[in-house]
Amino acid sequence: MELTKEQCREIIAKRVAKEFNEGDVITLGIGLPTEVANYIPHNLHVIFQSENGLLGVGHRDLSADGSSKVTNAGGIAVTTKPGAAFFDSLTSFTMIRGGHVDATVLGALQVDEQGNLANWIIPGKFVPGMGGAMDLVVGAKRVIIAMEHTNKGEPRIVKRCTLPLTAAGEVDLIVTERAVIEVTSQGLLLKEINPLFSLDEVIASTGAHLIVPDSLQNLVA
Amino acid sequence: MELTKEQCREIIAKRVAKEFNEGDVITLGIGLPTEVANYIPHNLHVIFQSENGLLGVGHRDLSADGSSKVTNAGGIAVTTKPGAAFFDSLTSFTMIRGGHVDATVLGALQVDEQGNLANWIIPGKFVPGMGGAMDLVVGAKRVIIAMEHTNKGEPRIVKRCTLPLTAAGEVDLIVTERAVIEVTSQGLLLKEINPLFSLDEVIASTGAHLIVPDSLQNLVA
Amino acid sequence: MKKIISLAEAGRLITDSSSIMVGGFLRCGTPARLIDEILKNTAGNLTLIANDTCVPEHDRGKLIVNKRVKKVIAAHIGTNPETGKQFNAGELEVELVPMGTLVERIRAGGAGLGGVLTPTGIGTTVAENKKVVEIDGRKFLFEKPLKADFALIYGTKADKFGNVFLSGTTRNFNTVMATAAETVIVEPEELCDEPLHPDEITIPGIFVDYVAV
Amino acid sequence: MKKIISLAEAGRLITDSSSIMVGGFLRCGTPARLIDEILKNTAGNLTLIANDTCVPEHDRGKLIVNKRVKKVIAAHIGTNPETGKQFNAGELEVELVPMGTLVERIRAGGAGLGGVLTPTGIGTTVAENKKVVEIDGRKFLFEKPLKADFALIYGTKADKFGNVFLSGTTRNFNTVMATAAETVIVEPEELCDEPLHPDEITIPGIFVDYVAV
Repeated sequence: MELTKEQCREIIAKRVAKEFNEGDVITLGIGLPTEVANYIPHNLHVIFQSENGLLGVGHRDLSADGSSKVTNAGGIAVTTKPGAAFFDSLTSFTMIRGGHVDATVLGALQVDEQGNLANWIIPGKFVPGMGGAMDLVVGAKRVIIAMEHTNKGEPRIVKRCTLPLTAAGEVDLIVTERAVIEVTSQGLLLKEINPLFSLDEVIASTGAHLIVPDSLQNLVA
Repeated sequence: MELTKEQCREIIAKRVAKEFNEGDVITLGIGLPTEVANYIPHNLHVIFQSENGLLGVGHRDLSADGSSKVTNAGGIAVTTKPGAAFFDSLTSFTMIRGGHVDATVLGALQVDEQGNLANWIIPGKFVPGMGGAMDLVVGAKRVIIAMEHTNKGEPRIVKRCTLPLTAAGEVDLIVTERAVIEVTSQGLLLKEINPLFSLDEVIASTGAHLIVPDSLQNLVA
Repeated sequence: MKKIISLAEAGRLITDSSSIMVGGFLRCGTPARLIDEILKNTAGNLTLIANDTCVPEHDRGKLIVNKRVKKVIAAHIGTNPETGKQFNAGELEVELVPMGTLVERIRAGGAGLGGVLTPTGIGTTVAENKKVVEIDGRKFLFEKPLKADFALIYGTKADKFGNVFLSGTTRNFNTVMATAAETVIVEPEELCDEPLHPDEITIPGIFVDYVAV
Repeated sequence: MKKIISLAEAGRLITDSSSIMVGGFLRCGTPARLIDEILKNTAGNLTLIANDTCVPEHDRGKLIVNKRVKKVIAAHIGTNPETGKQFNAGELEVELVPMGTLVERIRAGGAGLGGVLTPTGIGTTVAENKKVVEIDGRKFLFEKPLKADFALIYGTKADKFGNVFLSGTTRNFNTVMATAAETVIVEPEELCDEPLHPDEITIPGIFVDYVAV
């Protein structure tokens, strides 16, 4: 089964959007994770935290110009939801590092069996900086990785990360277009599988051992 | 020469009030140091910081009741000066510990030749707590001790403090009703003497060695 | 939306042997009605973390007078003679902490930091049995983070999202304590129907669990 | 009263080899006109401490493009390709710091603390050559305080006492940088004749040396 990049992203974002509880405070990374916000069920109230100092991120503010005083962490002008709050970077990382953010969704280059995450350095390529990602992964109560299952066929879920780590042992859940995998103390537990793929295909495209339970659910995006 | 307690306090407070520069930020301890505010020259603009979260303390607010939302560190309702700011205890001690307060004036039980200060525990007596004094003494750019020269004839300026310290080596200046003494790396330098007292009287009532310079000024309250 | 509960319900949340942080500097900016609710119930053996133990007649001062507290962590207890009396009688444990260290320890607890490195207390009895670290030729004391089961927070205004505005010198320890407890309860003077303006918020609602009215 | 100076005068204060903290998160809440003034003069070999190096066309991004900076300490440099280019060419030193660690290091500098004990960076290259401390069974990284010669601060409003109000997400690093530099210069969008209300002040004037208009 071949899915386009867009199809993959949509499946992943939609599936991640089901992971939250009423009232959760969530910080989304840039790129694919940002798209999760588009699929939150309408009857679920979650609060998006932006590390630059905003709780209650709304949607993109198309009326604003480059000098907007209300932006998200990507520098994009945004609206605010009722109940929003502004604060400084110090308070923002008190929230993030102090365990006051319920979940963060981040992309990854590699994730391994121990919940190690590598998402900030590709050796030999320009390193843009970790931004707030290292704090988010360490501090958020739940770390969800949203990424395509492979990088041009190369497994991203591996036995042991070979790329420089963003944080050690902090990942809780991995959501790809093929599967939902939980990081447990026993290893990687396969929870859901996209019926477009066979179990063999998922296992073959994963570079780490997967614990396959008897009751494997369908990944419903 | 015998001065009443009130006369001593007035001399000390008046003399300390001359120690400041235009724009200085000053935190006053409770008791005698508080009286310094009454003698600041009218053409000098200084800003009083109150450790409970107020910059720009005015005078006692006689119109307020016990539920006032603007108090000083003694819990007394106060007015604010133009340009005043409110802040939390965290910011208050960022100011104090971070060296943003130009001077603090505190009382003392003992001060010694090394600039050690003891002002929070009398052994055998009830210990009320150090409050913000330890932070103030460590953090303020200049620590001025305002106290009566002796405690019922017993020297308060000593070779080495015998009472538990509030901070080690932080005192810059000692102002009493008898003298103004600077703490230097060489020891205690007598700068001014109240003409109501002889040099011998000052030396006799001091429990530490005083360096007496040729040019001894009069203490003018 | 935060759970809006009654003061009575809030008071019942505090159970025996809880640790409670209580905002306020003497009588200014302190959740007095929440304390009264605690006193209506039986919770005792409390650990009280506060700037001071106020005066015997008011708010957290009454917790001392009514012997609900087994341990006090504070910067100053001099305004409540009952605290000293119970301490001298061996009925009450008292840990005195320099004010700036107290607020940093609470912040470290709330901000996920491992502790505080402060110059305050070096060369004094406060440093006894604590680790002293030399950094670039200057000595600093290592002080541990502080957290609590509950933080009882005063608010001048609050909204239904748990956002709080604090006026005047009522901010004091309220802002930092709101970050450092398992359950944070705000007692606002006024609960606003409309959300507070995002620019005027002193404590973002993310830190608050209950608004008690 | 704080010294009210012109932007041009403020720009001339920044001399060769100064370290400067610049507030702002990308283009939001950044003192752009102050940067332009620096560019009118010759000051170079600067150490730039900021959240990011913005984009090449705007404010601190232009300092990079114009090769005024010898070292950058930041959490992110990806939005300004020129930063990476000069780094790769060996013309620019870059120290990447996790954002939460950067803000805490600056705060430690401003608050007189000896450093930061953070769990962030443990097990990563960020921890290389740094001290790891185990506290109650968990590992923390010791990170040093950061101070600078100058802090260039954006203000939405300021008054003559140096008090600053920041609107929206413009607060970011401005508040904490204002505490950690030898000389703090605020560039307000609006200088108010009347003092700001004490309740609406984001940065108390005590931290500010100059208001540049």
